[in-house]
Amino acid sequence: ATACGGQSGEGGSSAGASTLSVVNASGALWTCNFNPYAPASGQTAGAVWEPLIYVNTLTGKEKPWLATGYKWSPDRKELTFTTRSGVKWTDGKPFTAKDVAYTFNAAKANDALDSYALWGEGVLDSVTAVNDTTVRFRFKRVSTSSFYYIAGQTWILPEHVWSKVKDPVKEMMRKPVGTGPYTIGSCTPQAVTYTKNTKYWQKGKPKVDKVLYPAFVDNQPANRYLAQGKGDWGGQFVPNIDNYWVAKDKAHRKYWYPPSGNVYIGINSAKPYLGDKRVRQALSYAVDRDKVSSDAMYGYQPPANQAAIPTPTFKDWLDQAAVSKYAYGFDPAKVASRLQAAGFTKGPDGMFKTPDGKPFKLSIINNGGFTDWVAAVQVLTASFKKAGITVEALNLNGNEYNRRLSQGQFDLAYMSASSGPTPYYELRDVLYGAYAKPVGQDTSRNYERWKDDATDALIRKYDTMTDKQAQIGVVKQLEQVMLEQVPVIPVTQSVSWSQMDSTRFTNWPTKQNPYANPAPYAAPDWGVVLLNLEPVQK
Amino acid sequence: MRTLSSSPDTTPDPRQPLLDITDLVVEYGMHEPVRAVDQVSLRVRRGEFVGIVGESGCGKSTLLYAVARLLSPPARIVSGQVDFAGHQMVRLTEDELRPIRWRDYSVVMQSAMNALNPVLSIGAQLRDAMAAHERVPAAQMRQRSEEVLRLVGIDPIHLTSYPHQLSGGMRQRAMIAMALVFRPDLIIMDEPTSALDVVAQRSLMRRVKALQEEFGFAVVFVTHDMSLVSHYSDRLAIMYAGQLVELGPTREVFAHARHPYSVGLLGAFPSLRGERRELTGIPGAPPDLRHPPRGCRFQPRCPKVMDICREDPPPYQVGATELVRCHLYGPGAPEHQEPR
Amino acid sequence: MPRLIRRLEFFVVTFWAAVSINFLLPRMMPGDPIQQMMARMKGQITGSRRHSLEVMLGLNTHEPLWKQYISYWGQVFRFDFGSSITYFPDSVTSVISIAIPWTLGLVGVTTILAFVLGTLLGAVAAWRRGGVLDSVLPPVFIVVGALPFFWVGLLFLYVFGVLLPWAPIGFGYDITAGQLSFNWQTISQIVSHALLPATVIVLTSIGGWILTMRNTMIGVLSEDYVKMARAKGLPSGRIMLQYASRNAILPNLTGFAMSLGFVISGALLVELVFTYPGVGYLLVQAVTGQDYPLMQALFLLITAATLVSVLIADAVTYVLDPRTRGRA
Amino acid sequence: MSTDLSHTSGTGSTDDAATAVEAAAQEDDNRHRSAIGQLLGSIAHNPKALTGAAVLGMFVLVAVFAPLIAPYDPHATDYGRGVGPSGAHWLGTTTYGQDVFSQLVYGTRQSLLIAFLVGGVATVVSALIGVGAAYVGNLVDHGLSLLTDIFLVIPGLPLLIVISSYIRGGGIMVMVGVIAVTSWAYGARQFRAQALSLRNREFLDAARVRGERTSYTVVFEILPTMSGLLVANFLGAAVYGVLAVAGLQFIGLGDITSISWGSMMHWAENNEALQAGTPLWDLAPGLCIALLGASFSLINYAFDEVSNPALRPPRRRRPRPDRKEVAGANAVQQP
Amino acid sequence: MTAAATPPHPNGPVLRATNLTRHFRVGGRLGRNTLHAVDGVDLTIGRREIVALVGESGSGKSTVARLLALLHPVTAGEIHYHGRPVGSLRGRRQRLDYRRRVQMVFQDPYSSLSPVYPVSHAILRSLRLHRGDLSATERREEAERLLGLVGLTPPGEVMRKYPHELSGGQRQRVGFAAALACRPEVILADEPVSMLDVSIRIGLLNLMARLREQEDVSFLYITHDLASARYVADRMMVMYAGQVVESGPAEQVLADPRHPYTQLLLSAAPDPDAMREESGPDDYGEPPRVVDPEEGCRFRPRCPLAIPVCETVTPPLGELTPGHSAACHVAALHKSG
Ligand SMILES: Nc1ncnc2c1ncn2[C@@H]1O[C@H](COP(=O)(O)OP(=O)(O)OP(=O)(O)O)[C@@H](O)[C@H]1O
Ligand SMILES: Nc1ncnc2c1ncn2[C@@H]1O[C@H](COP(=O)(O)OP(=O)(O)OP(=O)(O)O)[C@@H](O)[C@H]1O
Ligand SMILES: [Mg+2]
Ligand SMILES: [Mg+2]
Ligand code: NI
Repeated sequence: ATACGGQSGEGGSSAGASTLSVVNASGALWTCNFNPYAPASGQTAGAVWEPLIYVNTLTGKEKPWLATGYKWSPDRKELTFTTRSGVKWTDGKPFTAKDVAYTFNAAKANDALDSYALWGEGVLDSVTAVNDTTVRFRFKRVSTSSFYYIAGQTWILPEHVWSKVKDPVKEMMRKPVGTGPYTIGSCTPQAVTYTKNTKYWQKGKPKVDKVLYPAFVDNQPANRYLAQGKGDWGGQFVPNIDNYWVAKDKAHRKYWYPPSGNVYIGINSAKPYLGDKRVRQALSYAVDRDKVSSDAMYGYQPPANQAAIPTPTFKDWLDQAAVSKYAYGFDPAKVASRLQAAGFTKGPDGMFKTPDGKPFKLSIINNGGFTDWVAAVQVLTASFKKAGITVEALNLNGNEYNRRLSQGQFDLAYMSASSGPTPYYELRDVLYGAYAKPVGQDTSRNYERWKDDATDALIRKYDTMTDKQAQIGVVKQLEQVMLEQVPVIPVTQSVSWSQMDSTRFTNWPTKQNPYANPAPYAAPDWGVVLLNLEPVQK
Repeated sequence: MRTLSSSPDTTPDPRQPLLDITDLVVEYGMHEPVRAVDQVSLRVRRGEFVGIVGESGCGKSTLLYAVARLLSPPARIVSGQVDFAGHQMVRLTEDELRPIRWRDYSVVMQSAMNALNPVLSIGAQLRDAMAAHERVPAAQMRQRSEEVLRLVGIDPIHLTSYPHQLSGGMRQRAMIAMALVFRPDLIIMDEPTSALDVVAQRSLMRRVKALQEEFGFAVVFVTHDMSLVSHYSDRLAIMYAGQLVELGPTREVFAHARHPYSVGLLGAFPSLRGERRELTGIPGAPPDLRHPPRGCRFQPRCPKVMDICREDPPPYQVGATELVRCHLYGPGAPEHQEPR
Repeated sequence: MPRLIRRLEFFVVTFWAAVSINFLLPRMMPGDPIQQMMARMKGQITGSRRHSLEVMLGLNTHEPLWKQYISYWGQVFRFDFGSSITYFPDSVTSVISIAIPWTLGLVGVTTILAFVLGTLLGAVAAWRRGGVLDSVLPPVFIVVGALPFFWVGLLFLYVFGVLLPWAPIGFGYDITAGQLSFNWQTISQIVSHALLPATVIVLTSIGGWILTMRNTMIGVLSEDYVKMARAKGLPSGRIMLQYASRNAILPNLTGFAMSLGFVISGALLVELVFTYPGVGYLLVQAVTGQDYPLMQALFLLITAATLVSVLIADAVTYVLDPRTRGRA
Repeated sequence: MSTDLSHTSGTGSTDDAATAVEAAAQEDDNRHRSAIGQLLGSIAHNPKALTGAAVLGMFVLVAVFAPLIAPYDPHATDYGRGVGPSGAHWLGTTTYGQDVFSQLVYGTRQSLLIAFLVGGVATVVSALIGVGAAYVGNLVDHGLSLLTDIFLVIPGLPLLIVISSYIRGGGIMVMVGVIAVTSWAYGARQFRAQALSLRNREFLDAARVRGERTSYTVVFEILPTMSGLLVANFLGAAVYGVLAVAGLQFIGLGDITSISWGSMMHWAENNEALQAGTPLWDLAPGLCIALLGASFSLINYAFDEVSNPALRPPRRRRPRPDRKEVAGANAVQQP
Repeated sequence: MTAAATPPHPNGPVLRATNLTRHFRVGGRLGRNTLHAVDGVDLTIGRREIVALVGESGSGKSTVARLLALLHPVTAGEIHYHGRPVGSLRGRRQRLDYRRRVQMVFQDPYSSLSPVYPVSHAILRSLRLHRGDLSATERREEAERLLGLVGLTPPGEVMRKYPHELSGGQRQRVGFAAALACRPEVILADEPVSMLDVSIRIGLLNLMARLREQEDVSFLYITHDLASARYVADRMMVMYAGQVVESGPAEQVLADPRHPYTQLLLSAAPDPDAMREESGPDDYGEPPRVVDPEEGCRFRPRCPLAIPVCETVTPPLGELTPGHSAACHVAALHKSG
């Protein structure tokens, strides 16, 4: 590997110490504030702060972390964690269950810290440390899906430090005290270095001594940096990556973009004709998902299925038979049959007219700031046009896009949703009627305002279950809703971006060994990855 | 070192010309050049006051700047010689010129407002002239500056003044003071008074004349105001369209102008005191120097034009004390009537 | 002295206008920063987090505009612009104060360099009219001046940073070195990182100064006082400096002052292209991140800097040009 | 005038254009044409202007005949992804499968449109405000001058960025408006200064004494004398417009789905065109912007040269056929 | 032809101004200094009369002409045209009529012609505005005639030239021709010959005299050149610092100047007929104070004859001999004494 020979000696780090550089367009300079509540904190979760349980979003597998185990009460209204003993905060104080209880109760006292609305939406009732190693969560209502947020996405903070902080929101935390494998070495707005926590509770780990995490506001400089072989671990869209990056060192440079969610066309069913499921189905048949994926995304984001199940990540959850039956894919004939059934007619120019004889015209709002989305929508409108539907692309400024999206002021909207360790999280985000607000009022989920009692019942049912097979059954029923009702049209799958160079570090997560989400911006996964990496011995 | 305070170290031979201009030709531009000075020959003796008059645009300033070697492109000296106190001015390089500039001859420009650097004080401008030529202690420079300002009637307070703080007349006098910092042999003055009021004009001229008589420098003085020069100059040169058409002692020229142009010029002067009589001007307009008329340049306007005038340029004719460029006085001229 | 009063009036009114525009502009724009933030975080923030963020950023209070305006003035006088939204909870003042040295160092130095070099070259070109310099510089810099400088930046970056990796391809210093400290090594690193963007800025902006200086200088050289200086037999160096250049520079001073004031925002695109952590970079971020407080403070800073530079230029002109003094 | 910004104006080209026009024409011997005609005539003799005009003319032709020149539909994505230059695709294709050359050709339209619109709008606004201030005088002058000075001091580019990020997708007209709003001030100052200098010119008084109406005086006496400034302003604003729009589109503001040079560069940059095998996608539009900008600047500069002969490069002396030097026939005799 | 003095206003004055005053505010909006350009000037121009207005540079001569041409509003005072106050002119027609009858030749020929039009522009516009009966060709012919009249030949060619192609003197004559175009009754000629070569200057002066004889045109002839004023004018007014200090028949004023400023002026005027005359006081002609002037004679600081009363009382213009007045305490004393 000659292409990356120049980088190893850089930086004057002490002999033998291994430094890993992360190249990720984080979008802002670092503030050197490592307060985990601050929206612009450095990347701390996973490296400095840790969760109770590591939940792998790609496999759904759980791994004991700061908790060695947990137990649901039979009525699912009580959850008890056993915390790990022998774990020390980096200032030497021991970690106990009290820290866990403190962390959750702080969010109860302060709305601003309640990141997952666990208190705000009436999920949790109380959190108490039973003893030094046991902490008990009492629920107001059953919500098994909250487990992911409680165990996997809440970073446990040291009570002895945070209880002295006056306003946790405004605290500028330069030297955070955590349990994680790393502490903050140095920080400037342009780069943060993480150094190894030598007293980390997982003995012998981490093996990477130092992590350099520069701040890239934009993809281009990050790509350039990566291309020069200065980075070991990339985390953004790299155009033409095979040519641009991999080709220069095929042996070491690998990328893996596991799908974790979908990018959708939201359909505002409040608009004329769009309330008709035949029209929505027609729209879905008019989407050339393959072309969007290949032309706008270099194929990096694979085409989605109408069931909205990212594959292969969640292939167990997919009702393949149902998907095949509907056979959503670019199919002008089906578009025509569905639309004609709904009373539409085809004009002499090949474009459809509404039942009252007017041209059928829609617009699609899009965030003009996302280059890949703009490209995708360009392909989309062309594909709609081919199928006989006029769709005008509105590439709006980010704010305007967000405003229209959250207030439901659109015909179609190109949009994404947030995902979790099972497809349920995303389906709920998109379909749950409780999130739907009347047009004109803000919402941050279910933008297309799908409201269907049967769907809502399914979503609630899942939330009471802990058995995976039962859950799959519910999700398959939700898939049926997607396929038949087409509330939204999944276009491409969204992926985690990750480029990995094994010249200096090996044991990266791979398709075969998906021990964590490989994206350097995924938390806490990136910490898990760092713990698994092995420096190459020189 | 020749300064005002030191006595003259040489007694120049008064008959030896100080400045000897021979057949000087100056043109502006490359294609279709304007021949602004054409075959001008002129001698100036030490201590002499020579006036040059002529209409606006006839080449007076160009002649002066050519002599002082201050022309800048597109003007250039095409041919001719200028001998100044033994220096062949036309051939000297800038570096060779520098030492004699200002020490041996100085120049008073047409417009003092523009000729004084607006951002330097009068004192600074006097000083840098001195510093350029000799090493003088600051105190002595200051003393000399005050001295020359007093000579021209300006309060030395104004050493620290900037040009815009002085009135037009004061600026002109400051220029003259500057020209006197060394005691040059020759001062070239280009319409130093034309921007001034008649009252100020007269005072200034008187002062110049007095200084000249005191220090004995020669003055070449350009104006288009005939009456001004009539009072102060020893000899008078009249220019027309780039050429010297008549040269002679001032009184002589005023009394017996020979060249028809000079005659016309003098005839067009209403008098302030004499009897009121109707005057006639010279019809026509000065020629375009880019396309001068054939033959004599004055020929299209000349009341006494002859055939030969339309063909041949007239020679520079010789009289006892005067020179005239006119066929009327040429050797092969038809019998010409002596004017008056 | 009426002149002074007029200047004061200008400064006060301009400052007021700038503050008011700063206040109004972001408020006239629809949209909301949290969604921007959520978008930037690539879905790391779930929808349910929205409320907590609103509370955190204090965006859930809705005062009437005039009240906001008044308290905004209070902030301006206290130099307290609150917390940045992008960099919450870091204060705007601290975010900006970190960026400013980089910009001042890069853009400030290059602006001055471009002015000094350009003015010198322009003066020399005019002085040696028709010489090699004079026939080569103007046409070359007319063309160079019209080049889109982000494009030049990209090309430079590609050629000197990527093809022949002579120069670093981003950042203000060698980030692998960790914390910045004051020693020769760090300084030389900083200089080497600034070299490429600096070259681009100087190249694309020097032309303007060369051309204006050359043109004014040519005008000045035909003035009688320059001729007079020659007549006085002054050495040419002195004529060029004391007589020609000094007078020719005067009309360019205000322009220079304004460009100095714009230093802070001026090389925005260059900073962006070169990932240079200066104020311009920050501004683009503030704009795209809908970071009102940061945007406002930056705007104000830029305007104030311009005003102050103009004030200084006024003072310098006052010193250099006696004509501006004498008049009552 | 209220502030001294205007007393020390930035460039040497802010000369009183009227005198400049005079001076220009003085040089030229074309007697019987109007001053503007003469100006155009002299520009035709200026190599810089000729170069600029030729380049500009070429772009105008390309823009007008874009559909004839461009071999393909610039939007179509059917030509192979990231293909290098070939006979079929002179400049290759983009990674989206579009023909780069066709995009370049169509992109000319927007850039030229912007150049001319920005030039026009900014010049009209500048002239209106500048001349208005000077002609009406007094309080109006004071107010407008202050406004001008404020706009001069308020940073234009950042303002432009803020506004255009807000109106993203608002189309090219909005862009033109915004650029004009942020760029009129400098011109207005020049117009005002010139109009003020005209106030002291007696030909306006002469027109009044003749009995002309005010409207006639403004339109037929004042404005024509400013033709030089009008043109210079137009050209300057046009260059600024082209560069500003390109810059904004480059950083992704403005309408990046339209076919233009700026958006081409934006897409090229986002797809790492330089290093991912399609460098012409990035280089060609940049070069075109540079060429167009340079052509405007060249014309502008040449215009300066023509209207101010002092700025012209001195011609080398041509050896002339030996003209018969009139023999200095007569020696000067000692009087 | 002899420019014999014609009796002053045979049929009453054409133009009469009383207490003509014009102040300019200088020094900015807050400065509020007042420049007294013209202060209380009384003036009459009779039919077929040439009145010379002489005086120092900046003494307000041009301002007087501009006031009469209605280019500046008056600060105080009144202008009567054939007995009718011009303030009572109403509507465009009446104003246009005044414009036709009272024309002005501007002082600066470099700025008084529009650089973008051929020099015929002003003449043709004037003909178009005031002599609507003429056809386009007639207008051209008339313009050519006028240019010929002022000695610009060949007129056909001169017409097509642009101002920059003409010399200052030529431009001055174009301005003169433009003023003649509408056949005015009065021409306010502001230094119309200052840039002319001596030889051509006299031609234009002769033209003025001829116009007066043949077409009954009156002139206000503003000049610095006392000799030319004497040559052509009937009456002469001498201005100093915004005020008329002496006025009377031209010949008489020059022969017997009563005001010390007139005397100074006269003594300074160069006269080739009187070579090397070295009399008169030395005076550099420092400009008088016209910004916020104080009470008292404005010439006082330069006056060789000043007496204490000059410090405090502004001398009125008093008649010394019939038709000849001067504003001087000393002169008045002499008269009475
Ligand atoms: N830079 C130039 N380029 C071309 N022609 C010029 C230039 N300068 C002067 N001339 C011409 O040269 C001739 C002589 O000019 P010069 O300035 O010497 O006249 P002058 O007698 O000094 O006039 P004035 O009394 O107005 O000062 C004029 O016809 C003028 O048009
Ligand atoms: N528009 C104006 N604004 C301010 N001051 C003015 C204006 N016009 C004239 N002045 C002042 O009024 C005074 C008289 O000026 P005016 O032009 O009438 O003098 P003049 O006698 O014609 O002088 P000259 O002989 O130089 O033409 C001068 O001090 C002048 O500066
Ligand atoms: Mg001259
Ligand atoms: Mg006047
Ligand atoms: Ni002002």
